[in-house]
Order: sequence, then structure tokens, then C-alpha cells
Amino acid sequence: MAKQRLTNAVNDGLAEEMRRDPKIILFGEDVEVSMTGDTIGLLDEFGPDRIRNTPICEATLTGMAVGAAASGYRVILHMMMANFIYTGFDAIANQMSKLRLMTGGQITLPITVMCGYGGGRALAAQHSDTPYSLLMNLGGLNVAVPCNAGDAKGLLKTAIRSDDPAFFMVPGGRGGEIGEVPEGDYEIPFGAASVRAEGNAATIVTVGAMVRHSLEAAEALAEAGTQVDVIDCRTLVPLDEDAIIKSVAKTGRLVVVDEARDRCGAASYIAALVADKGFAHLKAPVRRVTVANTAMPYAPAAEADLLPNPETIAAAVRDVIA
Amino acid sequence: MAKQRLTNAVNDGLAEEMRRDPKIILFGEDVEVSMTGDTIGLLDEFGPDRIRNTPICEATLTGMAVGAAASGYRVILHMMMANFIYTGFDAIANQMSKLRLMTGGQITLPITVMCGYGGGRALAAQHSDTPYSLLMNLGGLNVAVPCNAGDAKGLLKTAIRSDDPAFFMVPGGRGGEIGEVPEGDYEIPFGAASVRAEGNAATIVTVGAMVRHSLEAAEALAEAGTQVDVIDCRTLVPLDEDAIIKSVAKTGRLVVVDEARDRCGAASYIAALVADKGFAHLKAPVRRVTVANTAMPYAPAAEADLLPNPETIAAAVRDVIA
Amino acid sequence: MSNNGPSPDEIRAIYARMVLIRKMEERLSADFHAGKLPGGVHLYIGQEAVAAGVCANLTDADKIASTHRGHGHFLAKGGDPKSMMAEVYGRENGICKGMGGSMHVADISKGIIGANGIVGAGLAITAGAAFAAQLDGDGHVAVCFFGDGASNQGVLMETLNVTSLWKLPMVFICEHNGFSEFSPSATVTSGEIADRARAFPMHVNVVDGNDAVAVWTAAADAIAHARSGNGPAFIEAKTYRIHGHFEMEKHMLSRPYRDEAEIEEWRGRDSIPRLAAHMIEAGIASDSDIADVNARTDAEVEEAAAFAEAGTPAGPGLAPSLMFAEGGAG
Amino acid sequence: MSNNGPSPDEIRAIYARMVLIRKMEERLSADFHAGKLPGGVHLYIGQEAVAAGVCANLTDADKIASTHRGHGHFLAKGGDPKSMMAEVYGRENGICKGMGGSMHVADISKGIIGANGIVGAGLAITAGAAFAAQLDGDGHVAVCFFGDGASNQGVLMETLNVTSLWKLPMVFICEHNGFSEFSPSATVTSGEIADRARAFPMHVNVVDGNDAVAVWTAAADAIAHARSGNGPAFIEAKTYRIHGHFEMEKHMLSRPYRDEAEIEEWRGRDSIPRLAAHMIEAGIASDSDIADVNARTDAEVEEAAAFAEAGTPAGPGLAPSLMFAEGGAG
Ligand SMILES: Cc1ncc(C[n+]2csc(CCOP(=O)(O)OP(=O)(O)O)c2C)c(N)n1
Ligand SMILES: Cc1ncc(C[n+]2csc(CCOP(=O)(O)OP(=O)(O)O)c2C)c(N)n1
Ligand SMILES: [Mg+2]
Ligand SMILES: [Mg+2]
Repeated sequence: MAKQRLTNAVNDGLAEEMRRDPKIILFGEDVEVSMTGDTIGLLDEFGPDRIRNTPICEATLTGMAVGAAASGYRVILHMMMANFIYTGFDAIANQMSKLRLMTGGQITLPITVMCGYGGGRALAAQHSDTPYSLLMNLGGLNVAVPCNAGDAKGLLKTAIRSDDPAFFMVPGGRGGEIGEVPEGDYEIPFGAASVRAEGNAATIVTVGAMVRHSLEAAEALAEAGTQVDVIDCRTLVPLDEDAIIKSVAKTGRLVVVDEARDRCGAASYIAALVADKGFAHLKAPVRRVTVANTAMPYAPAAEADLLPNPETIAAAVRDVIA
Repeated sequence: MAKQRLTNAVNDGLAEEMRRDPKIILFGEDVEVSMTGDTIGLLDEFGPDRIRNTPICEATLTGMAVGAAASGYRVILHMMMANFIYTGFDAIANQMSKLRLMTGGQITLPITVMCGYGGGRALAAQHSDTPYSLLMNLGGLNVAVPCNAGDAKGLLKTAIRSDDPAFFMVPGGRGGEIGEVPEGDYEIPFGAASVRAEGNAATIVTVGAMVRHSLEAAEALAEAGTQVDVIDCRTLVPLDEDAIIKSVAKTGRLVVVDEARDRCGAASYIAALVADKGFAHLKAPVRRVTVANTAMPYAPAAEADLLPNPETIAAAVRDVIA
Repeated sequence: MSNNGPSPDEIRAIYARMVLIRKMEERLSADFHAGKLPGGVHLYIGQEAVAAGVCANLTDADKIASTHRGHGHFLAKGGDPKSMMAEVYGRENGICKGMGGSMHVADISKGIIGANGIVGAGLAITAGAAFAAQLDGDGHVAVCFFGDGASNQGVLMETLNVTSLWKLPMVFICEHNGFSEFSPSATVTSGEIADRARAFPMHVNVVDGNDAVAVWTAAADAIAHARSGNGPAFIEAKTYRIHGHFEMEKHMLSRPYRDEAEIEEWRGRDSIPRLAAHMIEAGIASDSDIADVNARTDAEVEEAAAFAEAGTPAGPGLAPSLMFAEGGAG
Repeated sequence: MSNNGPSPDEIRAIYARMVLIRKMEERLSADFHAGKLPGGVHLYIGQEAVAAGVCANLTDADKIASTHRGHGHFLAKGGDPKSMMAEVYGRENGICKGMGGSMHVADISKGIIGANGIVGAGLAITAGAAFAAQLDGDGHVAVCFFGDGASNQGVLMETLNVTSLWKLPMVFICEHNGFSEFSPSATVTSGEIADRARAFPMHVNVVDGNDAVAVWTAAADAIAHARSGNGPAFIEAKTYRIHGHFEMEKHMLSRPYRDEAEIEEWRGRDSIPRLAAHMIEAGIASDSDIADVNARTDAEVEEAAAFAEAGTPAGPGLAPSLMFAEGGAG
């Protein structure tokens, strides 16, 4: 294990995959200079055929990803920040997620769309969205949301090697965070949640940047004698339903923590799943700790107030075990 | 009460509102010829200033709606079919739903976005989506989904008169269906569900085109001696949570029926709500009757297989009361 | 023009393809009105010279993307009439297993990466295919057919920019058929569409889209330009849509949006009799050759319709299994 | 040019506005590096002549939409420095109550319908405002400032089409400042941006964006054209961004993306000393007038900063209540 920043682990993952498979190409806005460092050095190593710095034209970029993938390339599309996927949304929602079905399975779309998501950095409403639930609803798209450097690299590799389109969404505020990264080549399979903490009192299901907050909440609860499971979904599509149900079967209580807006978010889907398939195990209401149905404000205190944090998470847990 | 096709009721509603308020303008692709008839005759009556037939450029149309509304007009944007909102998604997701907050409340956006949604007509994947849950997750947008002619007219009027952006989404297959329309001017308030059938055995919560299927299921169940509540949400944002919880408090059992894909759909949100706030009342798992996470196929039998129908709805109800 | 125009063989092949497109669609029109088709159909009747003239310059390794009005492009590019017909019928033996239907006919093995129900969407997809072709480096091109209505979608300018910037081997074929759905072009389109391309460094040409020889000739130049690494080329083909926007429109619209006289005028410029006359005049086909083509094509259409009728309607279960290459509906 | 250029009074006002923009932003730069600002700031330093020259031709009833680099446009259009500064500080007394921040400064009462964090988004919003202005029928215009990078977004072509089709009173101001984020323009932009507008029937002009008088003169023509019902006008102003894309970049980027020499060269063309020299030469301002402007502006900036510092940081609770005009977070 080496210690690395998440963004550097992603950078290594990209370079390793591109070395392995000459059919991989990567393009996006400012991938040459690389603001967060995730694509740094790639142009030097792989040249302008395989790394292309593009104009600002998201509608075309998402469409090009589809066209290049349908023509035999393994495409990594760098979309910078999650809010910009809206500008290129047609080719995501009407093409990428549907063409395989529409062509009766003729088209294979090995596409990885990368972007940072989420708030917490006073970037205001247009740079702080967490839109994975929109992608989840479209069908036809896998969605990976790593919470640390090691998972980021492993999930990225799985995404790139997959023959299906996948979104690889990195918590915007976590690129600089240092974590353990295994040596050598490894994949982290899609649909395999990670149990980050264990306990019998309740289950916290979460993903991405909210894993750390949930673990902090779990620690605080543990100090007061309450042990909880903390399940990091790692991928939202496919979702490791079994891990979630198994934990709820043990604890009987569920809190879902999600950085997205509440309404029709990933948290509500997970809660609904358990209210159906895990109902027999439930001993208490299923709580969601999410963001109000609000655009993200700029001022830090206003923003912080909306985001889940260890206190609000712990409070929800205390609530369901009361 | 007069009998009218839904699309004619919408047409009347548009004309009546435009007569009332000279600040209302309406634009969109082919609103002059009007394929479904909802905008027929408006150009003749209101002239080309207030009714504009536009080029195909959804990204600009959604943005123009924002700009014209911010400049004092009450805008009705006709987007034809729900799948086309993806092409104009930036101004919906990054502007329409956020600008009021971003400007500290300076901007008021009285916008009604109209479109047809849903499958069942062999229009294939790119003309059959039911994307309201994406809009619900954005925050800042109201979402109305009428199930009949009378509601369509009343909800449309409320949407138009509202100072907030609202999506008015009509079941694509229902424009030709005839229903009762009250005489005179009336609004149907947002956030007020309608109880379409009553019973103590279980609650069906649904919306739009699925109301009819749910009522048929309810009838079939009634013939076998099982009476159920059928709650038509009418608006998904705001959602009449009280009506839902109240019914579940009575029945203890819930089936949510939704024409959208399952994952992070409106059904999962409603199920999650009840698993939280209505948990104490629940006597059985909360079932969702929705569409698999699949693009809509063209062939009618393949399509029909994916959509909820009276049989699958009744089966789910029998399941939760078993 | 830097080429000498199509050879007699090429002209005869183009003609046969145009007749095939026409007769297939006349059949689909009749089938639609007879209630045999599950969904709607947008017919290409009147524009055949464009697809046939362009695609005669392409190989299976070249890619095309098309529109909601895609039967003509599919057939011109060598797609199989039987599996296309079966697709429009919604049958399992359709080219897309009945999952796509009329608006989405595709045959990847023929380089037909798909018709598309989203106006303008093919442009960006084609730019991606052209990027792939550039990387492949073996002289293939990617061609996008799109309408005058689609030319008002911003993705046109975006792809003009990126393809000319990167010198991608993309060929833009704008089929200016007079209408954007039910709106006459002049009511929704400002300026000349070809001028939008002229704002970028690329090869641009305007051609009579009802003249198959002229289309072939312009396309040969444009495609040669793109093949040889000079970057994109753009053709605006002026033509006319003879049938409605879709066959359903007669049942839906409460008033006409164009004059019968205008339609009649354009029928007078029909590319098919025009090409036949040209062949006879040039002595490269006889009346009986023409009659032969008609007869052979009638039989081919019959066969396609029989194949489609005999197919099993695509049913439950298939769709979820087709969503992911690696299985599962996720 | 059909006008005689700005009057001495107008020139002096433009100069004062440019100095205000410069000094406000120098202060914001210092504040950012001192860690006083919650988020990042994209500075307009070097481009002041464009905003000031254009907005001097506008009234409060005219609308402008702007970009992520919007302080200059806000101040040029008459936005209040104090409430802008407070906004960037994230204070309740900010013009957007601290909800928008640097990228989203807006003052509807001044016709500033907003800066925008989405590249290109302002174009369609402005087209909507221009539509409104056309309907109002009292000769007002809507102006969109956007960058060379934004010019590669398809919404540019879409709005060129619809505004020229409908003869909307919209004025496009493309600020070609050499960069699209960290990419030099030539690496992402093909052809001349003004040519994209020339493909449509509209008034098009290219101007030295570091020459305030030239900008004013071109803008006066363009705006007059739009005001009098002749449809849209387009100006490409060639200028240069002196500071980084945002102030944070020095801490983020591992290598430079432009030469210091290039920056120095453009500093030599700085529009502010240039206009000062012009005023002195033309005898419409003295050295001491210039010094006065500087001193007055320093005081104004101090006052703005003090106002911002004294403001209460925007806190919990406000956001949900601001989402809907009719109350409730839905
Ligand atoms: C994004 C989008 N907007 C609107 C439509 C509805 N629509 C289908 S075809 C069409 C007109 C297309 O006109 P053109 O590009 O000229 O093609 P033509 O029909 O003339 O072949 C429209 C508006 C659509 N399918 N997709
Ligand atoms: C839709 C979208 N894509 C990407 C970005 C990231 N981004 C912010 S500014 C910028 C460059 C804009 O260049 P230009 O339009 O020339 O304006 P300038 O920064 O030079 O003023 C980019 C790519 C964004 N904010 N929005
Ligand atoms: Mg057309
Ligand atoms: Mg720039």
C-alpha cells in the first residue's frame, strides 16, 4: 500500500489503463493542463491522438463519446464537473443510455464519463450538484462513486474495462485527500459494497463523500456505546442490494446518507428498496439524511447547513434506535 | 360539466389564460400547426407576438424561457415531447431551477413547460420517456401530471398563474381521451392529491396515465371483495404527503404505481417517504409497480410488457394484503 | 468538380438503389395506412437521389449516421431490405430485433451506426465516428445526413468547429427538403445553411438534391477531400419532401401547412424519372432496362414484406437483457 | 461608423468606470490571496474597456447577461460596488444575499440579469430578454457578454439564428481574450468567430477590445441598429486576460499554459493608461484629473470592502426559503 492523493490515484489508473489498451482514448476540456491533476502528464505520454483537449461544447463531447465508442474505441470522456453534464445531456439520456437497446444489441459502448460532483467548496449552485440519481433513473448507465483513493483507482479500472457506459463521479472536495492505494493492478468490482464499519444497532448506507462523515458519526456513536454498520455502496448502478438487506436483517434499522437533493435521490431509492425487500426486518422508520430540495448557496455557512454532517447523521441514527 | 378531449381542454385553458393576462407568451416547435391540437388556433387569436413557432433548438428555447420570464413575461414553453427536454436540459437544470436562489430571490420565473411523456404508442426509446423524477430531483421546479381532461385544464391554469417554474406533463397517450371538464374558470391547486377510489385494504398512490390503470385494478379487486384507496398525486412537486400518509394510516399497506423507470423514480421517493413518516402504520412491504430500468422498446408487445397494467397493479395489491 | 462524374455502371447502380428506396417506402406507406405497422413512419420519398448519390461513394467501412427519416440512408448504404422491413414491423428478425423500429434502423456491420429520433443528434455521433476513423488512419470517412431543421440545432456549429479544428474525416450532408416538421424552412431558418459551414475552414458545396448525378459528383469530391486528410466537407442538397412529415399527419393536422401546387411542382422534378430519362438519353439504359429494374425491385419489396410478415413480433423479456453488454438491467 | 464617437463627458465616465473595475478587482485579488473570500474569483483585469465601452451605451432598462467573469459587466452597467463586494464575501448584505457569489452577481433593478457559471448559458437567456424587449416595443436592447471559449457552444449558432430570424434587439459581445480556460484560443477555436455571425443577416463588427473609444463607437452603432428594430448585432472585441483564469490557478496548475512575455506584451496595451493618455492628449483630462479619479476610486473600493467586511455572513435557513416565489422548498 502506498499513500496517495485521490486525484493522483485516478491519474495513475488512467495511465496504466491507457498503457494496457491502445484502443483507449481520452478527451475533454482542459485535460492537457488538468486543473485537478487527474489527467496530468497523459498528453506527454500518449500523444495528441489519444489525449485530446477539446473546445467547450459538451453536447458534442457526449455525442462524440458515443460515436467513437460505437466505432471501436474505448472512450474516457472527461466532463470536469457534474453540472456540465446537463449541457451535454441529450447524448447521455437519449443516446448513451439507449442505443444498445435501440439497435437490438448491435452497439457496444465502452465509455467512462468522469466528473467531480458535490458541494462544500463555496462554488455555488452551478458547480455543486450531485446529479447521480438522474443518471440512475435513465437505465443503461453504470454509476461508480468512490470515497477514497484506493477505491477510486480500482473502480476507475473496472469502469474503463467494462463494455458498458459508466459514470465515474469523484467527490469534488476529496481530490486532495490522501488514502491508501494497493500496489499493482487491481479492479474493484461493480455492485460490491464495502462494509466500512460494523455494528448491530443500525445500518448506515451511503456513498462517496458522505462515507467519511458517516464513519465519523459511527465513531461518535461508538463512543456512546452504539455500534453501527456503515455500508459504502461504491457503485449506485449496479447496487449491492444484498449487502444492504443483509445488514438491515441484522440491525433492523436504516439511515441512508446522500449528498444529493432528497427528492428522488439515491437515498430514496435505497430506502424504497429496503421498505420493500427488507420490510420484515425493519424495526423503525427509515431515515434519509440528504440535502434539502434546494440549489446550493455560495456562502459557506449556508452551504454547510444543507450538507449532511457527522452530527446530523448521528442524530438520525439515535432517532431510529430510540 | 362538458365532455372534452384532454388536448382540447388544454387548448381552452391556454386560450383562456392568454385572454386574461396579456403578459403571457407561448412558444415552441410547431405550435402553429399543432400536432396534438393543444395549441391550435392560438396564433390566429393572439398573433405572432404572443405565439411563436420556433426553430428546432431546445437548448435555446429553455434558456429563452428563462430570459423572457426574468424580463417580465409569463412564459409558456411548449417542448412537444418529454425526451426533448434533455436537449434543452442545461437551462432547466442549471438556470430555471437555480436562478432564483442564486440571485437572492431577485429573479421570478413564471414559466410553464409543457410536454407529453410516456410510452405505449410504439414510438420507441427516444420518444417514450417519463423523466419527471429527474425534474423532481433538481429542486426549484414544480411538476404537475394530470390524468384527465378536467384536471389538465385546472392544473394548467395553476401552473400558468404561478410565479414559479412548473412542468406540465401530459400523458402522451391520453390526449385523445374524453373526460368531464367543469364549466367556467377554475384552478386545481398544486399539492392537493385526489382520492379517486376509497377502501380500507390498501393504498395505491399513482399519477398521470397510471391512474386509469390503477382504477381498473381497484375495480377488479373490488369485484373480489377488496376495496382500496387510489390516490392520484396530481402534482409530484409539491407532493401531498398528508393525503398519502393519511391513507396509509388507514390501510397499513402501500403500492406505488409509476410509469417511470424504477430506479430513483417518483415511486421510490413516495415509498421512501412512507417508510419514514408512515412507518408506524405499515403492515406490509411497500411495493412499487414501475418500469424496469430499461429504454422503451419499439415492438408493442415488448413495450406493453414493461408498462404497469391493471393486472400487475392488482397483483401487487394482492401481494401486500396477503 | 475535380472528378468526372459517375460511370455508367455507377449510375445504373444508383438508379436501382433509388427505385428500391422508393418502392420500399411506398410499401411502408400502404402498410401504415392499412394499419399494419405498430408505430409511425417518416418517409424519404422525393429525396432518394441524396442518399443514393452520396452512399455510392462509400464502403462498408465508412460510417453513416442518419435521422428519423432514415430508411433511404439505410438502404442506400447497403442495409438489407428484409431486415429493415421486419424492423419497421417490430419483428424479432428485424435488424434491431424490433427494439428500434422505423426511426432507429441501424446495421453496424454495414457502417450504418443508426437512424436517430433526436433531431441533430447524429451530428455529434458522427463527429465521434470521424474521430475514430482519423485514429484508424486508413482513409475511412464518417458521413452525417441531417435536415434543414436539424441545422438550427447548435450541435451543427459545435461539430463544424471541432471537425475543422481537428481535420476530422467527416462529411456533412444537409438535406434541405423545405420543412422542419410542419414549418416551412424560411419561417425557422435564417440565412443560408451552407454559409454556416463557410465560417469554418472546410470544403463546402451546394447541390441540386434531386439530381443524382450532381449529388454523386459533389459527394465524390467531398468524400475524397475528407478521405485524404484535408478535414471535413459540407454539402447542402436542395430537395423536397413529397410525403408528409410522417404518414400519420393526415389524421392529426386540422389544416394543411403547404400548397398542393408546390408538391405537384416538385413531383415534376422527381429524381427517379429524371435519372431514368438521363440514362436513356445518354444511352446507358433502355426502356426495358428500366422496366427490369422496376420488376426486380417489386419482387424484392414483396420478399421483404413477406419476410417481415412471417417474423415473430418481438415480445416480452428481450428488452431488459439488451440494455447492457455485460448482462443485467442493472 | 455612423456615429461620432463618445463625447468628452462620456469618455471621462468610461474611464472612471474602468478604473473602478480595475481597482475593485485588484482588491478582490488581494482579498482572495489573503484568504478572505469563501470561493474563487475569475478576474476581468485587462478587459475593462469592453464592459465600460459597451455599457456606456445602455440604460437601466436595457438588459445584460454576463459570464463567470462578471464583475466588470456588473460594475459597468451601474451595479453597486458595495453590494457586489459583499456578495463576493458571501454576506447577507450582498446583492444576491450571499447566495450567488462572484460567479453570479446580478442586479435586476439595473438590468443585470446575471453572471453565469455555465459557459454559453447567457446567450439563450439574453435572447429571451431580447424577445421580451421586442414585445415591450420601447426600444430597449439585451446584450450578452460571452467569451471566445463560449463561442464554441452551439447555443451561439442557435441564438444567432433565432435572433436574426425574429429581428430581436440582441447585441452579442464576444470578448476574445485569448483563452478558453487554460487552452489558448487557437487550439480550440476554428476559423474567425465573427464569421459565425456573418453567416446570418446581422450587423457584425470586429474591434480592438483594449481601445475603449473604439469599443464605445462600435457598440453605439451595434446598439443603435438593434434598438431601431433592425435585428441583432454582433461585436467581436479582441482583448486579453491579464490575470489567470481564476485566482486559484497558481495553486493548482503544475505548469504554465502561456508565456510571461505574452502577458507583458499585453500589459503594454493596457486599456486604462491608454485611455488616460488619449484623454490628456485630446485635452479632455489633466494629470490631476486622472489622479483624482484614482483617489476617488480608491476610497470607493475601501468603502465597498468595509461594507462587505461589516456584513453578516449569510447563514443557515435562507436558501430553502429563496427557492420559490410562492414559498416553500416544495
Ligand atoms: C430534439 C428534437 N426536437 C424535436 C423533435 C421533433 N421533430 C422530429 S422531426 C422534426 C423536424 C426535423 O426537420 P429536418 O431536420 O429538416 O428533417 P426532415 O424531417 O425535414 O427530414 C422535429 C421538430 C425531435 N425528434 N427531436
Ligand atoms: C458548460 C460549462 N463547461 C465548462 C465550464 C468550465 N469553464 C469555466 S470558464 C471556462 C472557459 C471559458 O472561456 P471563455 O468563454 O473564453 O471565457 P473567459 O474565461 O476567457 O472569460 C470553462 C471551460 C463551465 N463553467 N461551463
Ligand atoms: Mg427538413
Ligand atoms: Mg476567453
